[in-house]
Amino acid sequence: MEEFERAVEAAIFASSEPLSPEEIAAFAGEGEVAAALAALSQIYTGHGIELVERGGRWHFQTAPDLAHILRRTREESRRLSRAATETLAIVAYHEPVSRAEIEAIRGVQISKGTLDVLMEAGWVRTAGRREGPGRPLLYATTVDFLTHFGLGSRRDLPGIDDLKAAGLLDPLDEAALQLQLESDEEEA
Amino acid sequence: MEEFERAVEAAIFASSEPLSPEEIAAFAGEGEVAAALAALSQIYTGHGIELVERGGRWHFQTAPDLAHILRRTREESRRLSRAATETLAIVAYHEPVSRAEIEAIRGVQISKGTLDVLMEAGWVRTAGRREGPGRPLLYATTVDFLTHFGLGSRRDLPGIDDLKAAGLLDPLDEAALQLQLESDEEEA
Amino acid sequence: MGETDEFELPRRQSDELTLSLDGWEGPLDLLLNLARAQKVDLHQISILALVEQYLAYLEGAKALKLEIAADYLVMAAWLAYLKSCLLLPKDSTIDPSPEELAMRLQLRLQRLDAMREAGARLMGRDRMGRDVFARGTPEGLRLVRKSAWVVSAFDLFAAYGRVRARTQPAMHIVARRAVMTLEDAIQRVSALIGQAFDWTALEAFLPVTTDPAYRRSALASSFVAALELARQGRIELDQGAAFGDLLVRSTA
Repeated sequence: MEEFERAVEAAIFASSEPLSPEEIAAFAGEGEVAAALAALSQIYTGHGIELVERGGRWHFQTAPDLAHILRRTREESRRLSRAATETLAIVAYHEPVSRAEIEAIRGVQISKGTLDVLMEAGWVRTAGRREGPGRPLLYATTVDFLTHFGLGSRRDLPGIDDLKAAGLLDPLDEAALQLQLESDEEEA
Repeated sequence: MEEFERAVEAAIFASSEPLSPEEIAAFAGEGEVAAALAALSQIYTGHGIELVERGGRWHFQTAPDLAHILRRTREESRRLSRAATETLAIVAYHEPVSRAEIEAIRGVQISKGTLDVLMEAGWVRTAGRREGPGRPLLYATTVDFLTHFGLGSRRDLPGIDDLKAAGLLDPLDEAALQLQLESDEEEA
Repeated sequence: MGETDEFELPRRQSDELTLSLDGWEGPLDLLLNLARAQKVDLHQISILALVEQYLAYLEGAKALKLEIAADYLVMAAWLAYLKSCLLLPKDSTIDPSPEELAMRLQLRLQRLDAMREAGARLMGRDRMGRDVFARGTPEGLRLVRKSAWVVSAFDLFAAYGRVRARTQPAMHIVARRAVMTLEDAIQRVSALIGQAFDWTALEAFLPVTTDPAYRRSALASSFVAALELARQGRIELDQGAAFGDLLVRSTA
């Protein structure tokens, strides 16, 4: 394969958008872009991916006949909210724990959806009720939780000293704290 | 090109993350994944993009020799401090390794902004605890570390065989820690 | 490797080391750089010469009246000890032997040097996102057996650290307030009442003060003290009208 063709191939591959021949030339330097594109199209014929032109711009895509294999329903992964992450951490470190205890430790109320999200994700489960006034429902983590976070057991959670050493126990400055409390409220 | 190879090629190409052979099989169906991967690697040799294995997972990437035409000068990846760079090297070459061992090799305490930065970058993870006095938390590198630095596996770490042969990667035995302990005692 | 500024080069190239301890990450780092300045393979460095260099370096820093951190001094003391052992006639009863200690030091320097080198080599590799690139627009696959919620173990631990930091018990320091205790008031009123055989306003027993808070406290305590002394039959109380002056008189 020619050097120029390699450069064109790499540029189109790495680009986050289809590229026009001018844009390709800007990356690949001196050479016959049109000829290189023709050669590459030829090379990729019969592959599982192909080089295609759409409205004067070029990009690679998977071969249409393989669409069914790839089940291309792009699942949007969502980042766990700060409130949910903190709640999960508290459950892990303090289980079994009631909702009131979680709120006491967080210093902020948790909205109803927070624990639901964690249970739906399969990381938190209910763990009976505590005998005592109000018989509060208790929460604990699941085996899936350990698996997901690569923990052999709950004893593998970093201790307070470890957190401190890793710089994770630094008090937030007031402004950041305030901001955070506000966004928590909005979330709820 | 064989149908199964096309399917493997398309699956890896379409994925937004590197895929393990098991994951590839889940998409591509019946077939010899290992053989198809070998065939594809062969086919892509000399191309502007190549098929590579990093920590057991496969992905396509641009050929390293084309870095100069593709390098994005705008966003230089965040520069790692010297302490973080050394710590990363120690974790990679000695893993799993405790904080005390990292400190013993570097001769200084780990300051904040070192391990947390490496964990935030997704290159270092906690890896359980060592059974023994104090059950220290252990650190190891991630698959993302291998991917980022273009390593097939830890065996590909530069010079690791020589260092091993020279005994420089031996677990820190009592003798090696002696100096540290003595100076600690005097300090106390 | 085109980008030398990607990481700070750990070693100074010049033979003359500038007299500043700021640049060093601890005594081992300084020792390693001094050893490097000997320009020989680390296996062949002269430990004795290295010890001399280190001690001379610290002496120089002292002469400049620089603050020298304790760990540098500890290392200096240890090296001075090692040096004296190496120079003294061999004594087979010393365990570990000075040669053994010197070897351990050398090993530590080699280990650190190896990791420093390894770090530099890692940083110089073809790195994803800088030298090599993944596909720009992957169509994406349907993620099998993968949770839609993205959160890493680091996020989790950091979250817990955050919670703990946020809810660390606050220290409350109660400011000392000037008060007159009931006991003080009883003592004071009973001492002063001995001199007052005529009806006297309670306010007359209060100490002279410019602190209104202390005056209020003294008034309240003295009032309760008066009630207590009246209960004991030691004084009489009289008040002409509601909110009028409260008068006290000794019964004796």
